[in-house]
This record gives sequence, C-alpha cells and structure tokens, in this order.
Amino acid sequence: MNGGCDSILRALADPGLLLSMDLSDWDLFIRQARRANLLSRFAVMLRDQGRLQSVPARVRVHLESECALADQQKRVVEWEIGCIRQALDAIDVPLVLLKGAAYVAAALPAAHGRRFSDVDILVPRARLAEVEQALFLHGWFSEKQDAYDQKYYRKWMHEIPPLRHNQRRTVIDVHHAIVPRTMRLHPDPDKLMTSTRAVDEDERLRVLSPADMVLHSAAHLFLDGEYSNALRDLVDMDQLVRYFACQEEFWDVLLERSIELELDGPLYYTIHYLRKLLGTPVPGQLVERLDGRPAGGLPRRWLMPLFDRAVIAHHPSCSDHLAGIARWMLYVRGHYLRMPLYLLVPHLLRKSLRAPSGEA
Amino acid sequence: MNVSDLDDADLARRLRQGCLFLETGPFISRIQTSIESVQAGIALLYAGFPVHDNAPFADFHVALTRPAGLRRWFRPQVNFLFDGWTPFKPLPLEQAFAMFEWGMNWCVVNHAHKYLVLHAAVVEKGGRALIMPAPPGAGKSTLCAALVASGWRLLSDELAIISPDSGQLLPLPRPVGLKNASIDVIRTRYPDIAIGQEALDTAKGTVAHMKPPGDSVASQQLMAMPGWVLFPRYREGSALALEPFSRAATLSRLVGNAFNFTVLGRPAFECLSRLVDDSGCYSLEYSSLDEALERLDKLEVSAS
Amino acid sequence: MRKTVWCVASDARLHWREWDGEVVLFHENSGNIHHLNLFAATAIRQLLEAPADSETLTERTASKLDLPVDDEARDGIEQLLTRLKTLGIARVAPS
Amino acid sequence: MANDMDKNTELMGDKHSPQPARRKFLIKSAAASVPVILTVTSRPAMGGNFCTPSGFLSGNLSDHGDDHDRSCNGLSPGYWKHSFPKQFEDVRFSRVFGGVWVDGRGVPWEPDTTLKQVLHFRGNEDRYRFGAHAVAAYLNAEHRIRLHYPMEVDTVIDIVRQVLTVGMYTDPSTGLSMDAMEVKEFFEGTYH
Repeated sequence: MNGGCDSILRALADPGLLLSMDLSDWDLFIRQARRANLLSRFAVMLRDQGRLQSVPARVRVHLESECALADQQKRVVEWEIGCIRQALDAIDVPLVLLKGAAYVAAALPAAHGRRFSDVDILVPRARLAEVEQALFLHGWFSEKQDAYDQKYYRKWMHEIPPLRHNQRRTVIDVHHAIVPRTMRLHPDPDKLMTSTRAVDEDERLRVLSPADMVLHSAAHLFLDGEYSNALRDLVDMDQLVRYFACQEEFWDVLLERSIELELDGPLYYTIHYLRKLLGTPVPGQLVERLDGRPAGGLPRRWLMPLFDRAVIAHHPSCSDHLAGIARWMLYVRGHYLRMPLYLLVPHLLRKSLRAPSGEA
Repeated sequence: MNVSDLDDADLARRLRQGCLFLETGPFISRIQTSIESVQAGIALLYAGFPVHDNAPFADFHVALTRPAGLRRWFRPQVNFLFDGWTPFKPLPLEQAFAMFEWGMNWCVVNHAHKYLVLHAAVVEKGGRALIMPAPPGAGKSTLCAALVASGWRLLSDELAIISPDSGQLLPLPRPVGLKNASIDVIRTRYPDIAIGQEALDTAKGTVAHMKPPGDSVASQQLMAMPGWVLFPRYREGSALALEPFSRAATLSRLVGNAFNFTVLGRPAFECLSRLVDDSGCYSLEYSSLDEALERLDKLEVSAS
Repeated sequence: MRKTVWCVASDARLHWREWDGEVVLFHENSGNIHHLNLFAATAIRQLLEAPADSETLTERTASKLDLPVDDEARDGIEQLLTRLKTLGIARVAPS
Repeated sequence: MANDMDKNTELMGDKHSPQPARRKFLIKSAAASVPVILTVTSRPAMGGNFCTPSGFLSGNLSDHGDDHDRSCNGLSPGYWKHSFPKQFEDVRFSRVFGGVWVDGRGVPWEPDTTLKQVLHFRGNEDRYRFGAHAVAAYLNAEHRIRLHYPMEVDTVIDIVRQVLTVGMYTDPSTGLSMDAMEVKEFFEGTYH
C-alpha cells in the first residue's frame, strides 16, 4: 500500500492525530484531503469538536474556508430539494432522493461536511417522461445537446441525461433504476421504491431504506467504473453503516437484501475496503458469509489489484504509475457491464476522441 | 529577503526546483516553472515581495509547465497546474506570465472563503479604501493604475478581499493588469514605471502587467477601512460627472460582483450592508484621466 | 387568481435594508438578493403580516402607500405574487 | 460564470432595459403602483471548482467543461428590441400566433400589430409584457441551434396560442396549466 496516502486514512480512522501534525504534515494533508473531496469533512469535524483553534493559524484559514463551503452546500441542497419538490408535487410524484441529497434530507452523519456535485433523484420508470416535462416547465433543461449522448443515456444508462436549472445552474440526475438497465445484474427498481422511507410529515419526501442506501452507494462505486470520488464514497458508507449498525437486524438485512438485489458482489468489495482502509467495525459472521458467496463476474483476484490502486489514487502522492491503467481498465469494465460488446468498442473510441481533459 | 535580493540564477533555480515560496498579501505560494518568460516576469514585477526559504506550509502549490508531446515544438503551449491538477485548458506559450497572474487570482477566488472576495479594484489614501467594482471594459484598470502611479496605495487591481467580521480590506498588491490601449496610456504618462512583457491576442486582446509601487508592496500587511464605493465609466468626450449613487443599487451591485457571496451567505450580506452604510457611494463618468484623478483626490471621508 | 390565498413561505429567512425609499431584500434560503421599489417592498411586508388573496393585498398595499386601488395596482400585485412564487418567497397558503 | 451571483430579470422590464437612468425611474417610482424587483440570482455551482473562469477575471482561461454542453442561452426582449432580425421586420404578431394580446386594460391590439412593435410597447400597452416575452421566446426558438434554445418554434407557438385563445396553457403530458403570467415567468427562465 503506497505510504503517501496514509495521512488521510490514518486521520479518518483516528481524527485525534490531526492535532499532533506539524506545518509540513498539514501541507501534504490539506492537498490530499482536498483532492479526495474530504477536506471539508475534516474541517467540519474539527469545528464541531471545538478544536479549530488548536490548529496552526495559516492552516486554520483553509479549514474555515472549507467549513463555509460545506455549510453553503448543505443550504444549496436543501433549497434544491424544495424546488424539485415544487415541480414533482405538481404531478403528484413522490420525490425519492439518492446519495448526498438523501443524507442531507434524512439528517444523517454522512452529510456532515460532504461535498456535493449534483442532486440525484429516483422516479418510477413509468412516469419518467412526465417528471422530465414537469421539471422542464419549472426551468430545468437537458444539457446534453449532442444526439449521441442523449441516445446513449436513454438506452444504456439507468438515468436520463443530466438536467441543469437554467437560472441557478444546479444539476439534477434523474434515475429510474440504481444500476444501468442493461447491466448483467438486475436489481429490481420497484423493490427499492416500495421500501423507501418518508423523511417529512406529508410523506412526499422519501429516501431509500438503510440497506438499500448502502447497496446503492456500493453499486455506484464498484460497478460504474468512476473512481475520482472513491474515497469520499467509502467514507459515506463508513458513516452510514456506523450509524445504522445500532439498528437490531441491520447487518442481516443488508446481506439478505444484497443477495435479493444481486448486489452481493459490490457489497463484498465495499466491506473489504471499509475494513481495510477505514477500520470500519463489521461483524465477523457477515464477513465470512460474504467470503463464501460465489464471485459473480470477473474473479476477485483479478479485480482486487485494480481496486487497490483505483480507490486511493486521488492525489499524485498516493498513486503509483499503475493507478492510471487500473482506473482505465475499471472504466472499461464499467461500460462492459452495461453495454453489449459490439457497442462497447465504438462507444469507448468516441469517448476517447472527445476526452475532455486538456488534450492538444 | 525579497525577490530582488536573489540574483537571476538563484531565482531561476528555485523556480525550476519548485521551491520559490513567494508571499503575496495573506498568502504564501509555492511556485514551480522552468519557463523563462515567467521567471523574467517574476524577477521584474515581484521585486519587492518577500521570499521564504523552504516554508513548511504553502497556501497554494502552483506550477506552469509545457505539455509534453507534439506541443513542445508545434505552436508550443503552457499549462497552469494547481497541486498537479490542471483546472484550465492550455494556452499559447507567449501568454505564460498572463496565465500565471490569472491562475493566481483563480487560487484566491476558489480557496479563500474565510474572506468575502469581490471583483473590484481597491486603492487607499489617508487610511480609507476606494473600492471600484468592475464590470468588464469600464476602464477600471487604467484608472486604478493611474491612481496608484499618482500616489494612492495599491491594495489590488482585481480582488477586493474583505474580512467579514472586521469589515477591513486586506491588500494583495500583485502587478496591475493592463489591456490594449491602457498599456500605452500608462507607459506615456509614467515612463519610469516598469511594465512587463506584452502577451498578444489573448481573449481580452493584448495584456501586460505594471509593477506595483514599492511602498504598496512594503505595506501589504496593512489593512484599510472602506471609505468609498465608486462605479467608474470611461466615455469618450464626456464631461466629468461624480454623482451620488443609490446605496441600495450599490449593495446590489457589490453582491453581483462578489465571487463567493453565497458561500458566506448572511455574514456576507451583513458585511456588505455595513460597508455601504459607512462609505460614500458614487458613480464617476469621465473622459479625461487628469480630471478624474484630480476630482478623486478631493474625496472627503463621508460624514455618514 | 382571485380567491387564492397567498402567504410568505413559513421557513423563509428574509433580511431587509432600506435607503432613501429603495429596499434590498436578502432571501437567505436561496441566497438571492432583490433590489425592490417601495411598492414591491410594502406588498411583501404586508403579506408577511398576514396571508391574503391578491385583491386584499392590493387594498392593504395601496392604502399603506395612499395609492388608488386600480387595475394597474391589481395587475402589479398579481404579477408580483407570481414572481414571488417562482422565487420561492411566497406560496399558496395551505387551506 | 465568474461569480456565484448573476443580475437578471426585473419584474417590469428586463435585464437589458437600456440606461440605468430608466431603471432609476422605475425604482424611484414609488408613486406608481408598479412593483419592481431587480434580482441578483445565486448561482452556487456545487462541486469542487465552483468558480469556473470567465472572460473578465481569468483572461481566456476556459475549464475542461465538455464543449458540447452549452447552457441554454435564450435572449431577452430587451436584447431583441435592440437587435431585431431583419427577416422578421414586418411579420405580424397574429400571423405567427394566430391571434392578438391585450393592453393594460384588456383592450385587444390592432390586428396588424407586428412582432417588432410589440417589443416597443410599454407596460400599459402589453399586459404583463406577455406579448414581448412571447416574441422573444419565438425569436429564440427561430435561432434555436445557435442559442442552444430548448424549445422548437411550434412548441412556443402552441403555448402562446393557447394563452391567447383560452387564457391558459395546459401541458398535455403532465396536465399542468399555466396562465399568462406563469407562461411569462417560464419564458423568462429560458433567458441566459
């Protein structure tokens, strides 16, 4: 395991370590945490523990800046949720929130100091067209003007192209399933819908059940093939399971549900990395039963070395020369799981020709 | 120790090895580049700024590098890196120093949310700051450069950095950006002030930077209280007109020019409201720089 | 629009500043800033005091500013309420 | 988008209304029972790099945003009033939308009122300025590709025509209905 990344992982496991760091430790830590989108989580944690004052002044400026950003993002997500509700209430569709927005709405510790990019919502597939039109009339327009992208999203993905609010410039991802439709695994979205929980009195604002929340995040991390926010997603899940573990049958329901939704593969890798990187307490019995599960898809001994590098490669100091290759291979796997082979190659060619990063 | 205390070879070495720790206003930046034009620009325009030997903590880690591959020879380019990450597309190599200045502004605007940061020029006289919010093309940078060259202290030509709790303005007196015609205007009026190499055909036309006055740089830790908010508008052939400007419209415009108003939220609203309460708010239409400078020299602290 | 009763959103956090008959309203929930004339500001303050339908709000606002209650005022208030709904400041009062 | 706030619509005019002096009149017109709201909208891009560079601050630094996703850049009545496209010079409002709108007191316009004239109407000649915004939305749709405008011409015409005939637009797929003021608000939301 590359030593460079220790400072974040050790600090995640034992936040007290932060107070024993000197200025040069902080210099590396701030940069690594910022890149992993976790700096605001540490900043908010230190503020809530009243420990910001014991951090060196020049460092504290950055932590206070991150606290301001975290507080703002929570306000923004709450306001967005209100605006989306206005549109969906008008057509009598309950609003099911996913990922970050759900953690905020349900006031879970996973929301504390979290950085958001978009708001993810889940709607019944049968009412997708109505939802898109209602959002349109409330000012959200589809950004992907490119015909190919539109077709790709609607045919192969579990969501329609992102919608951006034209005045506030904020983005919604409207999902009708939590895993792409054509994925070789088929978790049934209706099962998710029926087990959602209300988070407000009139029961129109809902989130997934605890087990489904964890499994959705696990599926997103270990199936989609996108690892720039891997450590943040793992920290989310660490916070979720620590919080839900107090519920009596949480772990058993989580395992049963993962088998029922065919997501025991992603759960296996999630539990593995939570224990290995974050020291998350997980009952031994669950670990054994998961180890005993057949590894659907590619063998674990192939994927493990790829995940090892991809999950922590968010900063130059943490990634070795193979990290880039590992992330690329997992990106291809993400698409392989979602698209038939005869479409996969042209799609990847098209994407690489239009790669957004600063090519010449 | 300042940049001027380093001979060119030592400065170039530190920049090449990425261990030049430059202190500008409240920030220490660790800078790495092997591009000569940037090294020359820093040597010329950052002479008075303090340099630290191996500071253990730097607020910003920036680098300007030349992308590998074909681009090294064919239409060479430059990349701005923030801690190894490229937030922007590369630019032609000739614009390297301009990209350095733009990138440094970007670092502050995105990572200094302890402060409220406005897009505005700020100069100071008699302990009070004159804030000029800046719709593009209003002639703000020429007026700011002229004020500074004629005795006002430079706090910043682009970034008004306000501490929300004290309401004070923090200086960041980096080189003053000049565009197109204003480069010649300043060069002819103030021939002895150093102006950096011109970068041609950027999206904003030709860009060059004026060296900030030594005493502004020397007092870069000295904060200032707000005195006036001024909306300048250069209009060919217009008569000089300094008019009181609606305070409500001033507050609304200040918010419109803020980079991180919503990040700070209510404290930003309270801070700007106090600023408007305590400042004289004016619009200034002018066509003659001399008239404008003369009129602004006579601004008294408003007895609001 | 006649009979709909409007109110300011219960969770709205509004902060006011006024100089020489011009008002700035900061709506903290959305982060928006509104520069208002006296007519718009008075109408919002009246609605804050008590929910009202558009006709009642027109009368209360006009009388506060001793303006006539005419079509221009009615149209003005109706448009204002529609805009306040889009901005998330006002809502149709729960019946 | 260089900052997180952007000045846009005002209730009784629009962003591009000409000189600040006219706005000063509007704001000061406490006497007239005309509400004026100049809104500076919060645009808090979430995610890491919230302050994407723009022209004035960062020269010509442009981020790696995928070039294909341009936001919708509809233009306001004020813009079209000052740069009215030649080919629509004497096109009549009723020929495009199949009917006319009304003035401040509900009196229908002259049948041959042109699109361009509508843009020059004042508040009491174009109730709620619905006509002006209908014209702007129509012209935006006609330049749909260049502006990345999210509506086709016939969608705009259908919406306006329903308001002109029954005073209400009802969306077929959702059943949502919007009166003239709400349609105007919707059109305003499509401007940049």
